Amino acid sequence: MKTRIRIQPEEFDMNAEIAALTESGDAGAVASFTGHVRKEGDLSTLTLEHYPHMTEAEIERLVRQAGSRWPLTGVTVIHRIGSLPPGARIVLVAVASEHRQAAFQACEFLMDFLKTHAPFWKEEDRGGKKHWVEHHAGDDDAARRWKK
Amino acid sequence: MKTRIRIQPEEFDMNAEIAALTESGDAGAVASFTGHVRKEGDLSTLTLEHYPHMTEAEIERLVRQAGSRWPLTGVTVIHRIGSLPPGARIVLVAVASEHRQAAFQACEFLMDFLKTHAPFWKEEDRGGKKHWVEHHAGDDDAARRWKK
Amino acid sequence: MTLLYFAWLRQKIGKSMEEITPPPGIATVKDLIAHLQTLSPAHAEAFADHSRIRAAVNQHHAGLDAKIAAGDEIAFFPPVTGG
Amino acid sequence: MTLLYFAWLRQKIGKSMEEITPPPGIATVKDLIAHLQTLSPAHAEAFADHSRIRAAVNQHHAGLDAKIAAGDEIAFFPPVTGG
Repeated sequence: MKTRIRIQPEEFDMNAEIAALTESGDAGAVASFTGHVRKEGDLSTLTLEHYPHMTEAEIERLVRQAGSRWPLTGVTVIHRIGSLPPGARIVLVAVASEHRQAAFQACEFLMDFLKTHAPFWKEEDRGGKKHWVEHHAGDDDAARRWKK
Repeated sequence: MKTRIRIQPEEFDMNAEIAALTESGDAGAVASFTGHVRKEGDLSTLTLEHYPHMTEAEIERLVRQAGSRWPLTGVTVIHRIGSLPPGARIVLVAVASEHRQAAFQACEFLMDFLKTHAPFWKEEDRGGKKHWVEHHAGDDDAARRWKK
Repeated sequence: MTLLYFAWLRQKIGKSMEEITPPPGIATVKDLIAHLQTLSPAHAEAFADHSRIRAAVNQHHAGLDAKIAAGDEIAFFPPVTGG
Repeated sequence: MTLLYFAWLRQKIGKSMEEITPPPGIATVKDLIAHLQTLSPAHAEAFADHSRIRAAVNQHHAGLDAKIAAGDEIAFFPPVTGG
């Protein structure tokens, strides 16, 4: 399984990322997820902080788990950090497999655990007032359903 | 719900398609699927034929069904036709929603029904010998699970 | 009535489209297939195995028992393989 | 022992990192939090509500009862909000 994990301030190129996952030709299916900064009233920027090294280590652990549950040929996770404007892309999780069900399930699994396990924190700036985004309890439920 | 359905020989630009789905700023989540021509031994090209007009009409019906089942903000379906080389992208289904579970489920639903309902046929050229790809019975089972 | 053929059905029959006026009593897709099998050896071969054929009436998927009428667009094709 | 703080914990405590040598008897994350609360009013406030704090020991998520030892890297942060 080809694994590519990057934490970066820069935008990413989906065409290039999907091409990298399929260039070997063994995957017929790629399921992807992108998370975006929503445009909301007075939201001017969303700033992402993370725990360097642990972030990469934790995502690697999650990707290994996904690879042991589903027959995957490649996984790419890119998470942006720093200040992002409304409309910006925050995260890409792309999963390649011979089978589309495996690709979809592994992609959703990775997103659910990224939301609950990867050490990132979002701070919103709304009209000059900053506050830390609260963890969403629904995300814990989403991650829990994979235990069964 | 913003709907965009295109049947075309040309390659598509995932960055542009995802940006079009999120430019309004109401979607925080986009689940996408791309299907690719696998590189297999002597496979030289895969040629896709379709039923003009019915293809678009059928995909529109499927997208409407998805929109009535999940709270979606936009759906883009692009399916290529004509002769494609190994490694080429065949199809893109991208679904935007405020909620990632809705986006994932609707994307998988659309792929399952595209595989069983959209009038496309694939012909493989293997070392000069052409043959029509057989419908995969597993795809019917995949579509059937959404009836419940 | 306009008939459309796709994929190997088109190849076996040797055309992608034909206009026909079926004889009286042809009320369903199944009746139409039985009639088409009498048109030529190529039609007979193409429609030999019903289980390998799917139909659409006016661009909607239709079963063998679907009703058909003059002016309809009827398409025949193998099970789909897109995506 | 290296301590790391993230998000509002970092802001409340006023630093992202500190090196400490805890007194004897500090065996778990929970013990460490109790000790940290005695270091300054800022620490006391930051660690006031245990339910809002998560920890990692050597870059693995850890519960309050997780064992800790000299030389460990212990991080404290709010529940994560990435993705």
